[in-house]
Amino acid sequence: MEEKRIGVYICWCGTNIANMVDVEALSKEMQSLPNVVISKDYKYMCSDPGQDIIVNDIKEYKLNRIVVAACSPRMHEITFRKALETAGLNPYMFEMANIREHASWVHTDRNETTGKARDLIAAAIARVQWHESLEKRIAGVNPATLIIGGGISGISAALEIANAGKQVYLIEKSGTLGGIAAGIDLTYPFLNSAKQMIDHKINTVMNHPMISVYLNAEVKPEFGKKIVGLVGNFETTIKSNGEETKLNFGNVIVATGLKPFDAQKVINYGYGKLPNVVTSVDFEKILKSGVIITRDGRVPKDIAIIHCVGSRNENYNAYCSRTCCMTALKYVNQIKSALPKTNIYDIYSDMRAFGKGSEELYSITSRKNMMFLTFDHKENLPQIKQASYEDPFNLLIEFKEKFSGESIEVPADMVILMVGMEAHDDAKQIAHDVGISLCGNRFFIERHPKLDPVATTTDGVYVVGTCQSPKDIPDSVSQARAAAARVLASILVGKVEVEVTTASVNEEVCCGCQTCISVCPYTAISYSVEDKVSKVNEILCKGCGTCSSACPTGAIRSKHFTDQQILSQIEGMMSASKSKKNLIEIEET
Amino acid sequence: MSQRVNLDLKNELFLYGAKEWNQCFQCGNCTATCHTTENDFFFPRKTVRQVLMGLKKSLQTNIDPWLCTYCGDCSTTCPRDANPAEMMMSIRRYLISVYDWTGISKLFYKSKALEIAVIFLLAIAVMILYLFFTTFPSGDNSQWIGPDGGALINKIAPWKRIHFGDWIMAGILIFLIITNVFYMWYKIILEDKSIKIGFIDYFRPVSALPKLFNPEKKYARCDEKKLTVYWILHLFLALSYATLFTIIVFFLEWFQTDSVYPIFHPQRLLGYIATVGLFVGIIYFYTNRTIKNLENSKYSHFTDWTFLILLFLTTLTGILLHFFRIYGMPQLVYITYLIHLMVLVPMLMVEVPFSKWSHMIYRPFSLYFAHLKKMAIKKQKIISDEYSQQN
Amino acid sequence: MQFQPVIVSFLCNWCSYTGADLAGTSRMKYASNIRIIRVMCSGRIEPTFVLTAFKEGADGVLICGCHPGDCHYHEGNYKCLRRFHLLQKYIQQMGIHPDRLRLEWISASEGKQFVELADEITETISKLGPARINKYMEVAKY
Amino acid sequence: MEEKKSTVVYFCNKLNGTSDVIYLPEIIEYARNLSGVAMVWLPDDISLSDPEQVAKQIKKSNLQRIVIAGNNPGMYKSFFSKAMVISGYSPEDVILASFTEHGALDKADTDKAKAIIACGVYGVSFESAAIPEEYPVNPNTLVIGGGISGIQASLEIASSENFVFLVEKSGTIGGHMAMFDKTFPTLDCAACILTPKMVEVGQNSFIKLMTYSEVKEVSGIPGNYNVKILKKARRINPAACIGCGTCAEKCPVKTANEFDSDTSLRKAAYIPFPQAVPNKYLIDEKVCTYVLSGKCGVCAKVCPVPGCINLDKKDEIVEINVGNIIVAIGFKIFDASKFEQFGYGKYPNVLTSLELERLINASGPTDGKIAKRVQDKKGNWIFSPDEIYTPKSVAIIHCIGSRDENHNKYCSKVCCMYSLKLAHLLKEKLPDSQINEYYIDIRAYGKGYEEFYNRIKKEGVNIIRGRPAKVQQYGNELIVRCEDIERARIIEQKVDMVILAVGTEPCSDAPNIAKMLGITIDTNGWFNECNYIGDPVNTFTSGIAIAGVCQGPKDIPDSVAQASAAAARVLQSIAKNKIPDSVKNLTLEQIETKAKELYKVLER
Repeated sequence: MEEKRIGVYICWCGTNIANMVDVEALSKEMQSLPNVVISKDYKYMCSDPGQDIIVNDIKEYKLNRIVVAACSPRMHEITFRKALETAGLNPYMFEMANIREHASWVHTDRNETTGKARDLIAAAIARVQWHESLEKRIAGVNPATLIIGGGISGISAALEIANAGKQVYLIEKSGTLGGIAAGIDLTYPFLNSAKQMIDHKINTVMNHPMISVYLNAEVKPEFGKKIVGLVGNFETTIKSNGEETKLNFGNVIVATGLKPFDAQKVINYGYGKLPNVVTSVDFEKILKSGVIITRDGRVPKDIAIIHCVGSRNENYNAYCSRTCCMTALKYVNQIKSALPKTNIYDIYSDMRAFGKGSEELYSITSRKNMMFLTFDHKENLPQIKQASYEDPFNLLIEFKEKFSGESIEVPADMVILMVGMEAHDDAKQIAHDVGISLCGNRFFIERHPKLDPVATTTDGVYVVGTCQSPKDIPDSVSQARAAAARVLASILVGKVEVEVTTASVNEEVCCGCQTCISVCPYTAISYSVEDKVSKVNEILCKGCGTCSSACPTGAIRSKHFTDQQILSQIEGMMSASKSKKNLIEIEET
Repeated sequence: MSQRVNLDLKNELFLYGAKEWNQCFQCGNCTATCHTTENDFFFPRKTVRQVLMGLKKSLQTNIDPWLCTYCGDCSTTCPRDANPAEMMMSIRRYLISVYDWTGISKLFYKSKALEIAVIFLLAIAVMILYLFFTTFPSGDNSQWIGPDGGALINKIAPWKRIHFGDWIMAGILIFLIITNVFYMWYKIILEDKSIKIGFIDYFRPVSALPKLFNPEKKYARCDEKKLTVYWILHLFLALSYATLFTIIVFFLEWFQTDSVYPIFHPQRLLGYIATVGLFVGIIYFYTNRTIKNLENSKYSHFTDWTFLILLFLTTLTGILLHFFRIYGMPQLVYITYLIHLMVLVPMLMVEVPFSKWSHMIYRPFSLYFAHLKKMAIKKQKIISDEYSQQN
Repeated sequence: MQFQPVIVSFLCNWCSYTGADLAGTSRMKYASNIRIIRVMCSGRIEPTFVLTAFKEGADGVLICGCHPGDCHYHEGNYKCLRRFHLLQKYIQQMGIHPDRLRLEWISASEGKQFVELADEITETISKLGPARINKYMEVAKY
Repeated sequence: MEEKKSTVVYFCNKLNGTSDVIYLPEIIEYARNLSGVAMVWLPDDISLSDPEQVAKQIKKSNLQRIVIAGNNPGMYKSFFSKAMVISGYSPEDVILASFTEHGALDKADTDKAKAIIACGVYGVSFESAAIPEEYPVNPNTLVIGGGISGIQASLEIASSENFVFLVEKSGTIGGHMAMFDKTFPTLDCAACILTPKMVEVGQNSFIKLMTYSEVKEVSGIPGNYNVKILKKARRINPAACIGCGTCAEKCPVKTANEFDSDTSLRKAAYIPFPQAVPNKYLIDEKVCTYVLSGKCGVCAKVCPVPGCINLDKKDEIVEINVGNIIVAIGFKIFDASKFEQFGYGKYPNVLTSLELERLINASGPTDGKIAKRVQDKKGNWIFSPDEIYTPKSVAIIHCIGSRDENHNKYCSKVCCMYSLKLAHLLKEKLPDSQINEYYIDIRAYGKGYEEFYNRIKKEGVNIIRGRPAKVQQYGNELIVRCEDIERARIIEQKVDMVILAVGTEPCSDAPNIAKMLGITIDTNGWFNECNYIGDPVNTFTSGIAIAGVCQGPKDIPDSVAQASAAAARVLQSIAKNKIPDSVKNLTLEQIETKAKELYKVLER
C-alpha cells in the first residue's frame, strides 16, 4: 500500500478564524504529526489563489491526501474536492475540519479555541489516513418510459414525454383511455366541456407515433416482482388483449387513479335501497344523457345534494376528497340551467372552494335561487327516508342544521351523494410491483410531501394524479407533467449518477443473518440464496449507514464513513487532550 | 318537531323590498358588528338564516328585527354584500303584515297600485263628507272674518263636526292598533314555548318604561359620527308628529280657534315648533333617501316614499291653512282645509295600522316584550343553575 | 486549574450539523468542550464509536439527530434511539454514569437550542468530574 | 356537407356587456356567414325558461347542432342538451365555444374568438385546429423569481445539464418559504428542507444565479428571446466577500429588516439571513449614508479583504439569449391595515401571520421566544428580546382580505392550514395558554391536511366558527368580538395577542412583467394560464411558462409540482429542439382552413 502523504492547510478566513485561533502555531504543530508532509496556513483557502496552493503542492510534494481546516464542509467541501480533481487526485482523498462555524465563531477564549481547533484538525488528519479513492458510478438510462394508467394524468404525462420525441408505453386496465375525466360532462370552475378537452388528448395519444397504447393490459408476474430492474433500466412483460409483450424502459410513472367511495357503506343515506338516491358518479351519467329525471321518470321538483359522503369521517375515510364541494356547485349550476324551476338544497359541512376561480363560482352559485344547509360531517349524519304516500315529493332528509341549530326536514325527489375518492383495491399489489410503499390511506407515498411530491423512494418510479392523493384535474395534470420533467431530464442526460458513499458487503465476513435487510429503508439489500450472503444494490443504496452499524460481524462497511475512518477520527481527536488528561491524573495522584 | 325548509319564503320577502342576500355564507360578521345585539337576542345572522331556510314559524315569532336600529354597520362590512341591515327592514315590513290580522297591509305591501287607489278612494270619501258637512264662505267676505282679522274657521268647518270625524277615525285606528299589538304579543310571547311569563311579570319592567319608550337612545350606541343627527331628527319628527296628532284628535277645540292669538300663545308656539319638527325631519329624510348617503337610506321600498310624501303634503297644507286663516282668506281656508283633510285622513288610515307608521307603536312594544323575555330567560337560567347545583 | 471535560459529539449531516453551523453563522457562543464528528445519519452511530470515545478519554458523548419524523433517511433516528437505550444500560454496567451519554434532537434551524444544549451538557459533565474509564482500561491491558 | 345548413350559434352573454369581444357585432356577423350555420341566436331571441319551446324551434328549422359561444357557455349547456334530447338528437351535439377557455379575452382577440366559433361549428377542438409553425430552441432558460417555485424549476432544468439563468430581485434566493418556521402538515422546518435546495442552486454549475437583479426588457420570438437584465450594484464583490460580517458590524445605518417582515432591524450593509445563497453581504442603496450623501464609507475601511467593497459601483445591464422563460415571481401578502376594525398598525400586538412566523422562528428576532412588539427610539415597531412574555390567550382570525367582496374575492387557499399550524406551534410554546381560531370554512383539502386539522382540534385549540367583527384594545388587553355560530352565542374574548391570517395578493409589479412578456393577467391580477384545466402552466405566449403562486394562490407542494411541470415543457422543447409559435400569432384563415380539413375527415 502506497505511503500516505498528507497536506494540511489551515485557513485564516480573514480574521474570522485567525482572531480566535493561533493559526501559525497550529500549522507548525501539525507538521509534526505522522504522515503529514506539508502544513500551510493562508488568508483565504477558498479563494482561487488558496486553491492554487493546494493544486501546486499536490503536484510538487506528490501529496495523496489533503486536509483543509476552514469553514463548514457544507459550504466549501465541493469547492476543494474540485480543486483535488483538477490536480488529478481522487476527490474523496479529502477531509475538512470545520474550525470556523464550530470553533472560532462560537467560543470566546483564544487558548481553548485553539485547543479545540487542534483536536479537530488532528482528527481530520487521523481520519484522512484511511480515506480511499471512490469512483462515481453511472448507470445508463433507457429513453423509453412506462406509464401505468390511461387517465387524464397518464395521458398528460405520456403526451409531455412523447412530444419530446421519446418512446412511451401507456398501459390501461380498461378498454378505453380517459379514465374518470372521460365520464365527466363539464369541468369546474369555468364549466368548460371535459369531453372536448379530453377527446382531443385521447386522439393525439392514439395517433401519436411515439406512444404505444396497450388497452385491457396488465403486468405479468415474473419471479414474484412484476417490474424488475433498476433506475434507468427496468423490464417487464405485459399482457394486452391476450398477447404478451416484453418491454424495456428507463422510468416508470404510476398513474392508476382512484375509485369512487362505495356509498352503500353509509347506512343513513340508504343508497342502493332508495332508488332516487344517486351518487355523483351516477349523476354525471344523468347529466351526460341530457335529461335530468328521477328513476320513475318524473322531472324532479326538489333536488338535494349531500357533501362529504365517505370523506372527513373516521368511520369511512378520514381525509378530504378535495373535489366534491366544487363538483356540487357545478351540479347546482347545471341543474339550474336545465330545470330553472327546480329547488336545490346543498347540504355541506365546510365549503371548500379554494382553487383559482372557485370562490367566484361559489358566490355566483349562491346568487341563484337555491338553499345552502350545513350538517355535522362526523356524528349523527342526515337520515334519508322514503316520504309518506300523500307527500308531493319522494324522499325526506332529516337532520340538525348547524347554522340555525334547528332540526329540519328537507323534501327531495332526488338526492345526490357527493362520494369521495378512494385508492384502488389493487393499490397494494401495484405498490409491490414497482417497489414503492403506501400511506395509511392506501395512497402511494411520495418521496417528500413538500419538495418532492412526484418522486418515490425508488429512483425512476414516479406517482402522479389521484393515486398519490385526491386531486382535481388541473393538479393532476401539473403533477403528471412534473413527473414528465424528471423523466425527460434523466433521458436528456442519458445517465443517472449513483450515490458513491454506499454500503458494501465483505462476503467473507457476512454470516447471512439478514439483520441489515430488516433495517434498510430503501430495500437496497437482498439476500442471495446461492452464496448465503447479503448483497447491496448500490443503485438503490443512499448511504445512510444504518446497516453497517446494525451488522453484528462488521461485514457491511459504508464507504467514506467506515468504522476505521470514524474510530481513528475519534482517536485523533482525543490524542491531544488525552495526553493533557493523563497529566491531570498524575497531578491528582 | 322538525320544521320543513322552504325556498319560497325568501322569494316572498322580495316583495317586501329585500335585496340580494342569498349569497350570505354565514360568517357571523353582521352579528358580531351589531351594537344592539345581545346574547339572548342575536341577529341579524340568525334571522337571515331563518329567512334563507324558510322557517316561517320561527321568523313570525322573531322579535329581533324590531330591535335593529339600522345603523348599517353590518351591511358596510359584510364580506358578501348581502346587506343584512336592509333585510331586517324588509322583515319588519313582513312582520307588520303578519301582525295585521286584517291582512290589508299585506295587500298594500305587495301592490303599489292598490295602496294608491285606496288612498284616492279615501280622499274622495273625505271630500264628499267635507262638502256635506261644511259651508263654502260665499258672499260678503266680512261676515267670514273675525274681529282680529282671522278667518272664522269654525264657521266654515265647525270643530265639533271635524272632531266627530276625528273620533270615528281614531276609534278605528286605535282598535286596529290594539288588536294588532295583541296579535304581535301572541306571536312573540305566547308562541315562544321556550319561555314562561307570569301575569305579574308584565308589570315588573314599569321602572324601565322611559328607557323602553325612547328607542332612539339605542342609536347612540351606534357609530355616533354619522348617526347622531339622524336619530335626533328622527326623535324630533316622531315627537312633533305625536303632539300634533294628539292635539288634532283630542284637543281640536283648543287648537282650531277663530280668534288669532298672539305669536307666543302656547297654541301657536306649540303648533309652530311641531310643524318645524315635521318639516325639517321630512326634508332631511327625503334628501337622505334621494342622495343615499347613509347606509340606512340606500334602499327604499315604495311604502317609505308614500309615507314621506303624504306627511309632507299634510304639513304643507297645514301651514298654508294656518296662514290663510290668520290673514283672513276664508275661500282659500275652505279649499286648503279640504285638501289638508284629503291627505291627512288617508295617510292616517293607511299608514298607521297597515304600513310604515305602525313601527312607532311596534318598536316600543317590541322593546317591552324583549325586556320581558330577557327577564324570563334570566329567571330560567337561575332556576336551572340552582337545579344543577342541587344535583 | 478547573477541570475541562472533553465531549465527543456525533451530529447527523442533515439536521444537527446544519443546526450547529447555524449557531456559528449567527455567532452564538457556547462552551468549547464539544468536539463534533459528522456522520450522514444518527442511524450510522454504533456502540463502538461511543465506547471508543470513552476509551480514548472522552468525559461525555453527545448524539444529535433529526427530530422524529424528519429523518432524511426516514427512520435512522429511531434506530439510533433504540441503540441509545441499550447503550445507556451497558455503559452503566461498565461503570460510566448514564448522564455522560446523551441523545438529543436538533433541527437545522435550532442553532440556539444546540448552544443551550452544549452549555448544559458541559455543565453536567463538569459536575460529574473526569471519566476515569480509560485509566481502568489501561490497567486492564496489563 | 357545405350546403347543409344545420348548425345554430347561440351567443350566451348579454350584448350590453363590458370588455368582452363577443359584443362586437362583427363576430356575430361572422358566425352568421359561416358555412353550415343556419341561424344565430342572441340572448334576447329565445327564453331559457322552457326547453320544450326551444326544441320546437330546433325541429321547425331542422337544426342538428348547437354551438354555444360566449364567456361561460357551460352555464347554458344543460338547458340546450335537454332541448336537443327532446327534439330527438344526442346531447353530444351541443358544443361549447368558450372564449375564456382559449384566451379570447378582449377586443384584440377578435379573430381568435371567430376562430373558436369556427372550430365549434365544424365540431373540431380548437387545440387540434390551431397548430402553429415551430421554431428552433435556444437551450438556455430564464427563470424569473428565486422562491421555492423558481428554485425547483431551475434545479429540474439544470439536472438535464442545460443552462438556467435564475434572476432574483432581492439579495438572496429562498423567497417567502425561507421566512417560515415550520411547514404544514408534516411540521418539518422550512429551513431544513429549503436550505439544502438553495445550496444546491448555489453550487450547481448549470445554474447562473443572478440575485439583486431585475429583468428589464424582453424581445424576440419563442425559442429565442433576447433578455436585458439590470444587475443592481451589490457594492460588495460577491467573489471576494468571505461573509465575515465585519462591514455589517461597523455599519452605522439601521433599517427595517424585510426578512423579519420589518419586525427587527438590520444594517445598511447586510446579509438577508444567515443561510442566504449566495452567502455574501451587500449594501442597501436606499439607506446607505455613503450612497445617499457621499460621506461615511466605514464598511470599506473595515473590510479585511482589500478591494472587496466598492461603494461607487454602478448598476449594469446584462444581455442574455434564452429559449424559454419561466415566470415564478410569487406573491405579496395582503396589507392588513386596510381593515380598520382589526386595528393592525394601531395596536402593537395585532400581528400578521408572517410576523408571527418570524417571531416563533428559532432564527427569528427573538430566537423563537414570544415577545411583545415595542417601539424603539427611531419609532419603528420591533420585537425586542427583552420584552419576552407569555400571552395568556391568543386569537387567530382567518380570511383577512380573502373571500371578501370589499377586498379580494378569491380564497387564498393556504391561510386555513397555516393558521392551524401556527396554532399548533403556539400551543407547543405556550402549553397553558388558550389559542382561539376564528374561521368561516376550514379548507383542509390536501394530503394529510384533514388529519392535521383533527389533530389540532384534539390538542385543545378552540376552533370557533364565526368571523370576528372587530378587535379593540382596553389597557393592554385586546378584545375580540365575534359570534360563535355553532354554539349560538356572542363571544367577547380577552386576548393578549391577535394574529391576522392575511391572504396572498399578486406582486405589485406583476402587471409590468406581464406587459413586458406579453402575457395576460386576470381580474384578480394573477397571471392567466393557457387553459386552467388542460394546460395550467403555459401562457398564451409560447415559450413563457408560469409557476407557483403568481398563477394563483397555492401551497408548497402544488407550487413545486407546477414548477416541475413548467420545467417539463421547457425540457420537451429542448429535447426536440422545436417550440411552437404562440397560437395568437396564427391568422384566422390558417385556423379556419385547418378546421375545415379536419371537418372533412370527420365527415368521412
